[in-house]
Amino acid sequence: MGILVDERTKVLVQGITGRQGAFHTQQMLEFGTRVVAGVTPGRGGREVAGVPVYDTVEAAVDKHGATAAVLFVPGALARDAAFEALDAGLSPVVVIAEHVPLQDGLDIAAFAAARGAALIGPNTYGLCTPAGRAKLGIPPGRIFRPGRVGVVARSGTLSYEIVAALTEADLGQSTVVGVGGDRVVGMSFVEVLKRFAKDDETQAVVLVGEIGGTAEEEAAEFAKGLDKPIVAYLAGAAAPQGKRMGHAGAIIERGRGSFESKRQALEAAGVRVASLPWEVAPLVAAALGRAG
Amino acid sequence: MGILVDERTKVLVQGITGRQGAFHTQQMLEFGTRVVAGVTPGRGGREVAGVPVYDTVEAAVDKHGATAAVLFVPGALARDAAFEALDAGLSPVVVIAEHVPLQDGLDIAAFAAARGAALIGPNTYGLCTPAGRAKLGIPPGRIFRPGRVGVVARSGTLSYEIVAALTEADLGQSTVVGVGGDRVVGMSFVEVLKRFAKDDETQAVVLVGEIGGTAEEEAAEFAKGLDKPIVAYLAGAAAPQGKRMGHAGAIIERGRGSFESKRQALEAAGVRVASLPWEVAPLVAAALGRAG
Amino acid sequence: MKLFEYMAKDILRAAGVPVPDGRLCAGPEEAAAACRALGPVAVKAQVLVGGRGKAGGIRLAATPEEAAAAAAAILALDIHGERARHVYCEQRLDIERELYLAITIDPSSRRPLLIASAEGGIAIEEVAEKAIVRRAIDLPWGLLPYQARQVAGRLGLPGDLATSFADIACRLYRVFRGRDAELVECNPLAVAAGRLVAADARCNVDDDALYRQEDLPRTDEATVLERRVRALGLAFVQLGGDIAVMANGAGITMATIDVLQRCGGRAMNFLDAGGGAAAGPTAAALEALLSTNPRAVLVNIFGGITRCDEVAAAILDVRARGALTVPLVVRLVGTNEARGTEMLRAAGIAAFTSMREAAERVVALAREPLG
Amino acid sequence: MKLFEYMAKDILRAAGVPVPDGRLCAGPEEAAAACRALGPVAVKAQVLVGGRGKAGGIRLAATPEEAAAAAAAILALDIHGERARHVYCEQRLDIERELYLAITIDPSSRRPLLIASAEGGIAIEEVAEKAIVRRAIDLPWGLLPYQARQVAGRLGLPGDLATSFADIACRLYRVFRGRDAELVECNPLAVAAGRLVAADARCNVDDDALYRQEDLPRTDEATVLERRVRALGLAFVQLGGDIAVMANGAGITMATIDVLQRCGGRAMNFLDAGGGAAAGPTAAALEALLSTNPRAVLVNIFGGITRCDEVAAAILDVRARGALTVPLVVRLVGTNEARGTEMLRAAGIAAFTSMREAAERVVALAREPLG
Repeated sequence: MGILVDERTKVLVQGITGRQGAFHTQQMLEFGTRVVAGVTPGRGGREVAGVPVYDTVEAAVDKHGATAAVLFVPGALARDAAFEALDAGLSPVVVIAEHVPLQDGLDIAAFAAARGAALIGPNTYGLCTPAGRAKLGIPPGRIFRPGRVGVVARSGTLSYEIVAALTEADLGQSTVVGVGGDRVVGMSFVEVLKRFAKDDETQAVVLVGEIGGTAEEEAAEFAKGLDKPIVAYLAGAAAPQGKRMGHAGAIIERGRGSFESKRQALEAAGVRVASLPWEVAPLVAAALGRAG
Repeated sequence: MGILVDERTKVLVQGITGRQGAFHTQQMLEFGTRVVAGVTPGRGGREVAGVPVYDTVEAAVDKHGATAAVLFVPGALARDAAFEALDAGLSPVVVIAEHVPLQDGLDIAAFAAARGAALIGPNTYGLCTPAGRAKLGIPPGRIFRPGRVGVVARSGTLSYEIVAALTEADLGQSTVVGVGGDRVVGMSFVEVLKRFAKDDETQAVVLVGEIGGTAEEEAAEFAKGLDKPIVAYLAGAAAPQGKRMGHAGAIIERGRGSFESKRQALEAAGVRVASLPWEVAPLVAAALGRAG
Repeated sequence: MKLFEYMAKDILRAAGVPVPDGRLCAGPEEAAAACRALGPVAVKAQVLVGGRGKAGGIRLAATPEEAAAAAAAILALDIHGERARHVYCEQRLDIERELYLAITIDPSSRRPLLIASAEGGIAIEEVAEKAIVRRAIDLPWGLLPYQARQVAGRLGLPGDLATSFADIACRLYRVFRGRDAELVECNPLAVAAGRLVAADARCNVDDDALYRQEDLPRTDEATVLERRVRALGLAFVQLGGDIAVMANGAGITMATIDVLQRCGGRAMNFLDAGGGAAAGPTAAALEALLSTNPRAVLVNIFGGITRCDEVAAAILDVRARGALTVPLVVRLVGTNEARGTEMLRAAGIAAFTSMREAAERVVALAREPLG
Repeated sequence: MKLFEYMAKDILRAAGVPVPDGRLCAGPEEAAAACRALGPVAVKAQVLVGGRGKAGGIRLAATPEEAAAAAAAILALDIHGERARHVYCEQRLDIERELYLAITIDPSSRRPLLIASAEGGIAIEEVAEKAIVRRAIDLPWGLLPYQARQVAGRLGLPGDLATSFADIACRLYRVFRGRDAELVECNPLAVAAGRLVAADARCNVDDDALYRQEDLPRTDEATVLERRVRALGLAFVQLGGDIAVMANGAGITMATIDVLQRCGGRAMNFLDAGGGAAAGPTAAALEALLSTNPRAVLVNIFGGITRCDEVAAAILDVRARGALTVPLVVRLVGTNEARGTEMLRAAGIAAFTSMREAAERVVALAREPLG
């Protein structure tokens, strides 16, 4: 049922005693998420929203058998907190923070890969499997409804916009995943799509992309072999070009990365590309109608 | 037949164009070792003793299918050369150099462990399986004779002394391994003993140890469960105590490390401990007599 | 943060990478003095924008007089919208050959990436794919010398150049990691007098890591207005249209701009007010937007963390101060939506719930003849 | 290479580890000045040998006069055979509690090892095993902050001390790796005024890595003679007996010393002439040995790389220069054995092939009444 998280997921919140950590712990609990423990170094022994706080992940995992972590720590501390979660065997590990130094992002991704763990983020709103009442992160819980549409996106509020529109159109979601807005993130579109491909619950996928990078082009490559319908929305048709990374950026992208490159790649792979946000839900409905 | 190296071992010599590399390549070839290629960065295209030289291990392995490496590079360059060999999948990798910085030794050992490769050294004379005509390193070839005695030692010339005495007493060797004299070495006594334990050819083992560290005590622990006779010789009964590593050294060793600690541990494990070098061969002969 | 060439070269020099001898000069006299000290020089505009060579920002000078003239000419240039405040006078190289070498981040493999070519120079982006060597670098071990030698081998470099190339690559990698760089690039990495030397250098540093790079010099490409809005902690870029845009989130801001374009309008800026911005900064950002004289303003809020009542309060605050001199269209949904909408309605401002209707409305307002 | 306490503390201070304020003083006047500047001080002998406290090498001084007197007394002391050339005057700490913290190498696991105890101080080696926390550190990631926090948790340190302890541990680890240390040790790591401070510090640096630690200060524990022989590139330690020993290889040199003892003799030194030493250095080493007035000399060579004829040439060279004033016994086997033995025989020196016979012979010669 859905991917990555479900009703069995026991969530550890790192940075639980901070303002964001405490607020969203409350929100996650209200959604029904099984938040079993929190960690803030030096704050062990307290409680936040009824959740016990520990000094180390090790101690929290020992006591409560947490299986996944969501991190509400500032960007500068994300590397250490993520390593601690990964070393304790937690997966997925969801790094909400923005402004994580890129080199730290590389380190976290390398460590997660070595551990075989799913890393979500950094710079993500998190993920949610509505039917499992499992929300790890910051999206507003009211926008979700259980259903058959998988959603994978880079940016937050745009995802909420589209998920809310799906819900309004009676198109519930299997799992909604924000892969994160940084240049280096843990799971890519392709890796999330691979999981949706194997998930029986998911019957269609919405991909919310934007200009820059080549993740959408890579997703298009993968989509060619996928037998579930995908609807994409791409932001940035009218946006200015992002900052150039010298010649190296051009050599890596080799003409990819632009709105047109992404649109063409996706359409060539049979993906229906919406050019306005409100076109997504009708296209999904149509696709499911066809698929069903 | 023997352990780690045999007649199928295809040897790559790193640092082959140096004085030591060239001399010992000749010596290894004369012993019958299959030295298939050499590497010295910037010296590719030459030949040393008829062996073709390449700039990179990758190129040499591609062309000649080398399976093992022996490094004749100075201590300061050992880390890079060992990583190159390990990354190319070679095993064992034999690091002859002394004066390898300890932190580099730690790195090499960590990389070898991650690769699952056998690392011999640093600061070793190498190893030899006489029946396989496989000699990787610098010991004089004439002292070896094929046979049933496995030898594992820390220091070089003392090994030669004892191996030569075995040979003279008609006690040939299955494999002779110098694990290296540095504080951090790749394979320990225990790991070599494990291999000898599984080797049908090896019917008795000679362990040549010395004061300092706890490798002999750990070997004694392992020897308890071993059904092949072990004869040990320990050097340093009259030697001054080595340099102290602060309190930390004492906390690590906890009373182990001395001649007496090693002797007692080995004897308690049923190992016959020779107190003079020339007593080793007779003890081995007696043990084999008993075993046979 | 991009660094000026001379800053990048200072860093490379400190890391042991061969770079030509050079001096930073604020005017023609200093350039003449540099030429007297260094001999024939290249006089190079210090700008953060690319393509300065084609724009006339690099000139050769054999004498102090020529150097002075070159500096004066360059400092008067507009180089793709940027004006150099300094020139860098650098000993002239007799370049035999141009290579390319960079270390950057490969988002696809999530690893550092070494990119090299034996055919470098200004046409590097047109070099055939097969002439380019890419090597993803495994963390945490990083770029190891033998890997750099393998790359040198693939480039077909001869013995001594290969050794030097590998050494430089490892030093660049240390700069890349140690300086929190997003990019370290030498183009060309020149062969001069038989030796490799970084004839040009570029180093972009990760903004998010500047807190731990305290000893690095700072540069800033932003306009005055951009700086003013960014000082509020908000992401802001000026564009060319006439409708000021404020939304909460990078993706939805981009989408808002796209939607405006589809409706026949044109955004004046990209302003991501982020998630959870309080009334104070939101009001300040709105005032900054109004100071740019837009034809109309569109505020597009999908409140997740952001509370609609805070946004409404910010808008009312700006209007109370008399700063709301052009038509304003608000789209407001999400957390505390009812309360925010009610606050605006009480003040006579209609809030839309549909992004589409809000966009169509603001485009129509922007098209109306001025006051 | 061991560093003096003040050197170790300079390194820790530079790495951000809290250490008390202190001054290095060459004599009583400087000590008095330091006390005037710092207030009450601990005056500490700067020696490389351990156990200086029990030997009277640390004294407390409340006034400049007391500090001068303490310095004078300490500088006159013999501390386990070593004499301090400087004292280190350090602000006195009001120590509430003593912890122990070290990073060293664990040969068994081939990893760096963090060792810590909540019960530190001079009795650390007697602390119960269960009061000691060991944590092997995985390379290449190194000691990560959360791991240090786990250790702090196991030590039972309260909140703020735990955070500070973890921070210090990570800084020590960076010193350990970055300075090529074999050992970095704080004992005690003191709690004073509620904060952690390295009251004493030890840093041993890997001799084999000194080439890349050029900016580190140098120390030397060796005697003049040891320095002379080590300058030849040979390993040398002075012992207490009367038979000078030269062999080729550390193991065989140790074994030779053992054999001498079993035969009733006593070695005067440990001299490992290494593998492949040429005639020149071998002769120089032999001459250095002879300069120490042994009763007899034993040369024990099993030639692998070492060539017996080179050894013979060295011996004949020393004799030709008239330096061979005491009985010499040679054991010579291995590469070019026949030629070496023949060279010696031609000069009237009998070479043994049996180590046992050579040892018995040299012990007998050393027992003979002097000339």
